[in-house]
Amino acid sequence: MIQMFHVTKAFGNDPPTLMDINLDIQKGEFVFLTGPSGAGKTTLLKLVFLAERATRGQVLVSGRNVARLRESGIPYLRRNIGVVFQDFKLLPNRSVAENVGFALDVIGTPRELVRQKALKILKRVGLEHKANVLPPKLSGGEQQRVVIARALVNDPAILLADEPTGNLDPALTVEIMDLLCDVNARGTTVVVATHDASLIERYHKRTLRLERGTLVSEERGAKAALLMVQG
Amino acid sequence: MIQMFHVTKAFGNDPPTLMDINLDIQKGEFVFLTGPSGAGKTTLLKLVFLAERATRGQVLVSGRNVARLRESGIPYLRRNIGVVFQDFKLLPNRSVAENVGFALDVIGTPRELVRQKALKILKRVGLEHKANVLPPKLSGGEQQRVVIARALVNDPAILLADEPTGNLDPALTVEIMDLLCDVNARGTTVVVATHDASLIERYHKRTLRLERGTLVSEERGAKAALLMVQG
Amino acid sequence: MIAAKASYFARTALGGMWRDPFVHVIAIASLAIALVGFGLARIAGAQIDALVSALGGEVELTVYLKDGTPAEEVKKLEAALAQRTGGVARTVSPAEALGRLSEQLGPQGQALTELGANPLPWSVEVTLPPQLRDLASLQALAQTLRALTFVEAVDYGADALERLAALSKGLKLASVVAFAIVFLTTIVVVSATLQLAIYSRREEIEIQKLVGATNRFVRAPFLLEGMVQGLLSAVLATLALWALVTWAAPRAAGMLGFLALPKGSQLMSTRLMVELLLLGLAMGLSGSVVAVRRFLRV
Amino acid sequence: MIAAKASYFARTALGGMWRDPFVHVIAIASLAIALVGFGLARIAGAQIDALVSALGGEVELTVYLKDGTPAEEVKKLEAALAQRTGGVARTVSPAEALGRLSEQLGPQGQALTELGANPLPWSVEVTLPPQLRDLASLQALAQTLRALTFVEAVDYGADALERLAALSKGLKLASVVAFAIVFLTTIVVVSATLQLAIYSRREEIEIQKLVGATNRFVRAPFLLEGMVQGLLSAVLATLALWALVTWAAPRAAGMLGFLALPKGSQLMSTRLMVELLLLGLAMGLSGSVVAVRRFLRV
Ligand SMILES: Nc1ncnc2c1ncn2[C@@H]1O[C@H](COP(=O)(O)OP(=O)(O)OP(=O)(O)O)[C@@H](O)[C@H]1O
Ligand SMILES: Nc1ncnc2c1ncn2[C@@H]1O[C@H](COP(=O)(O)OP(=O)(O)OP(=O)(O)O)[C@@H](O)[C@H]1O
Ligand SMILES: [Mg+2]
Ligand SMILES: [Mg+2]
Repeated sequence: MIQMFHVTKAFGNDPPTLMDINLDIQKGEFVFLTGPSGAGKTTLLKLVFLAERATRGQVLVSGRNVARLRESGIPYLRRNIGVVFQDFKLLPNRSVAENVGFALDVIGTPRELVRQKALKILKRVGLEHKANVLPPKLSGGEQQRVVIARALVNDPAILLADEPTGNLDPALTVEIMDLLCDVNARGTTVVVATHDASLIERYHKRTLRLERGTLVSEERGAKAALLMVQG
Repeated sequence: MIQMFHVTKAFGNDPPTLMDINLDIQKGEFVFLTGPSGAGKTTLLKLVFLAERATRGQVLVSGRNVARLRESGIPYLRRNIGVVFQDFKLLPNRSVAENVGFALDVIGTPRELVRQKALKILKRVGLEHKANVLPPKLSGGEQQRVVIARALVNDPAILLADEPTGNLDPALTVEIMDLLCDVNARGTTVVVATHDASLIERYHKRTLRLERGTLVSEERGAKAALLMVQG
Repeated sequence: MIAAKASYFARTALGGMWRDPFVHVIAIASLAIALVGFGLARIAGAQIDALVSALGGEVELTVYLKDGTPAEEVKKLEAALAQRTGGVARTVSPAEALGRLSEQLGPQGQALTELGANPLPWSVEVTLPPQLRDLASLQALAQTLRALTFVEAVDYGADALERLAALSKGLKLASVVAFAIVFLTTIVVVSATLQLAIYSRREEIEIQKLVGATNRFVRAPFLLEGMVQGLLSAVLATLALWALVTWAAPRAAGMLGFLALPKGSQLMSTRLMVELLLLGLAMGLSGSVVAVRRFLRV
Repeated sequence: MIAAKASYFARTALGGMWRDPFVHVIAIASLAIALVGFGLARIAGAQIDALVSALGGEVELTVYLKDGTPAEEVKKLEAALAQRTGGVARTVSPAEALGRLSEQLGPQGQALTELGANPLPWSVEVTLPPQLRDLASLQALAQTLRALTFVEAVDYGADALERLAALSKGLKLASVVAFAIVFLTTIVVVSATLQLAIYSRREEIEIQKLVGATNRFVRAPFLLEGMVQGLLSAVLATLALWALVTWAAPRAAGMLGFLALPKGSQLMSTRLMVELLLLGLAMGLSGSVVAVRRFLRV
């Protein structure tokens, strides 16, 4: 589903943020992406939905080489990818339900259906009672769950979640992770960037570890978690 | 240093976010504030630096009742309080050093001294090499450390840190917590709102637990952490 | 799906104006100012035209006849002149001419009526039709008339006519220059304001694009907003112009009575309103097109 | 600490303009437009004044004397009139008057010179000084003169004078109205643009206040910015006016030659420049004051 061959990404003349990345994530897989702050996790995810373009190398999404995708093709790529942004990116002057429905409006879904689907997914993240509130009036964790709801609302083929539980308490973290596993079980390819060693230990999934722009290890569960804490 | 007596905070006609809060945090203390998402942690901190005003009850900071403080007195209160905002609040078009120096500019510190102090504190959070970069070009964890640096740059009497390690990897989390402890050891009263049970367990400090707007328990270390995970 | 999108665009455009009225009020205000400027220039232009042709209406050609021209020849000439020029010809007898002159001269003139013999000749006055009111045709006409048998002299106030032509040209030029200045500068301000309005929503555009919106999808509500702004400002401008004209016209007429200005209501033609509407739409739309293009590269 | 703050304000203000030139360019442009409008209105006003007093310079009073007034009485009257009005008096003989009249009448006039006797009386023409050029003083003066022994009639072109006064009043009013419209609307746009400029920086204001800035501290750089904007736009407006006047004046003079316009360079007085500068400063400053006040409640 997501493949990278010798991918390098450099911003301006700085030393490259990502160097010679090779990876292959299968359709329907659930993968953790970890590594210290500034290692390049967010940048790697951005290459997949073309918020950034690779400086060198090939990025294949669903078998298509997105490095060659024209500007006008980007929207259609993005419609198949749900993204939980690390910095949320919620519109402060639209209600929670409208923010969640945004991804559906874009593909021309009728209004009632948009609201219906938005409310359904908000219920799954435990926020149906906040549907008509503006985001600045939500707590940090509530905002984070709105972003997760928005990423899931149009049943994307790929879900990229960047630090989706950074503002959630342990109980909610488990709930949200269970939701992501559930979505994954129904066929969505899921990539979760996280710092949380306990998640990696508990869910025992394939874990890619980035360090200063290169993939340094690939383990599962406790072993991966141990590497993190030692890191 | 921070005292609350029967404090209630309600937004509009919603059910109160905080109800009948009573607490007393001594000068030089280090306190964790925990509780599920939406419990009211951020709101409680906001009452201290008057980003919100209590609906009922008394809030005393350094012995002064801030509930009665006039609008024009607020800036002087805030200069003694460093705040790590959960949503960062960095200016996207000012360099990291300028963002950090902001709190010093405000009190009329000469330019060279501002830059000098900003660089010194940036070094302590491991970001001296990013001093001249704009915040949108930083990773999530880097931005979070900039906010911590800004909160600490003018040696505040009180430090309120709202989820200061949500975007940091375990190694950096330890570094930053050690920094906060160090600041605390030099006399600053520190309040850290967090979801991270491992922090609470490891640092063994007094831990206030909020649930749906009320303080439900006050424990330390492992016991408090256990309550969280059960939560 | 198309219906859903159209409804979404309409809701977004109106919602955007409702949610953030501030920037839209500014955009509408500056558009309306540009349109009022345009309307004033149009009205002033029309007034200058009317004034010039009214003054031109006084252009007369006087043919002085030789002493002793027979009365029937005078009549013939009158008829011939009327036919030839397509204007109105009128014979003035020496007595009438002397009466006018003495009246014109005031105190000095009294002396004239005391003269024994009337020294003034017969003459024919021709009020010329519009197409002959320019200097060139007048000169040509005078040339031919001078060659006629009984004609002593031909007079057509060349001086006054030249001045009038110069004045009209000057006024037209001044109004064109003033209009061009007002228009260009307001176009700059309007497009800048619209850009600022969109600039203040660049976050929204960025997020739309991140969740898979095409450029066209992002653009549509802004263009719709631009059109709505254009329409609203045209309505505003029409009202403002109407108020201005209703208030100012009678006052101006009172002051400059001798220029015979039309009534206020006549100044605001339906045609002008339609022009304002179309111009408003075009400016609103093109302003948004330019502005959106600048901020769509996210 | 005060020096540090002042330096911080200066850096912030200039830095803000440098970092986000877009909104500032708009603010400066609209301020400059308002100032150009002001300058044009001032120049036009001065021109109207000059025109009116130039035309007023032609205001003459003619005293017609009775037939048979002795020559020494005529001389005496001339001297008395000159002294009394403070103007210039000049005696016109019947012969001179007839010559002028025949010249004035053109072809018709030739007949007059063929008359045996000159029917015109002696007269004294008085060119009046500015303070006597209004209708009321003229009427009073004529009244007293009419009572004198040898005076037959007094003429002072009441009609022309009334028209002139009406025209000047009308032009003044029109220029005041036009100026008021331009000025008010641009004031609205300018203050709105400045508000928009600050609106786009409300995040910055919020953060400043959260880290302990007083309202005054937040406000200072914006006020400084407003002043710098005002100054820059005044300079721009002066240049634009200068270019306009240099370009337009000779063309207007060519077209309206008979009105004798002054040269372009004379139109831009130092005083006008100072006025533009002060007005720009005041508008920039007050615009920011209003705008900052609106967005300081964070
Ligand atoms: N637009 C940009 N321009 C310049 N440098 C950038 C840009 N975006 C990211 N970087 C740099 O690239 C490095 C990796 O950033 P990235 O956001 O991928 O890290 P991350 O692994 O997501 O870290 P975190 O866990 O803190 O979110 C950082 O040092 C950052 O400063
Ligand atoms: N300005 C506001 N207007 C209305 N409701 C608000 C406002 N601010 C906060 N709330 C509500 O108050 C409740 C508590 O919010 P608060 O931000 O204090 O939670 P928190 O404990 O910090 O949660 P988290 O861990 O998710 O950050 C939330 O349900 C939130 O929706
Ligand atoms: Mg990241
Ligand atoms: Mg919070």
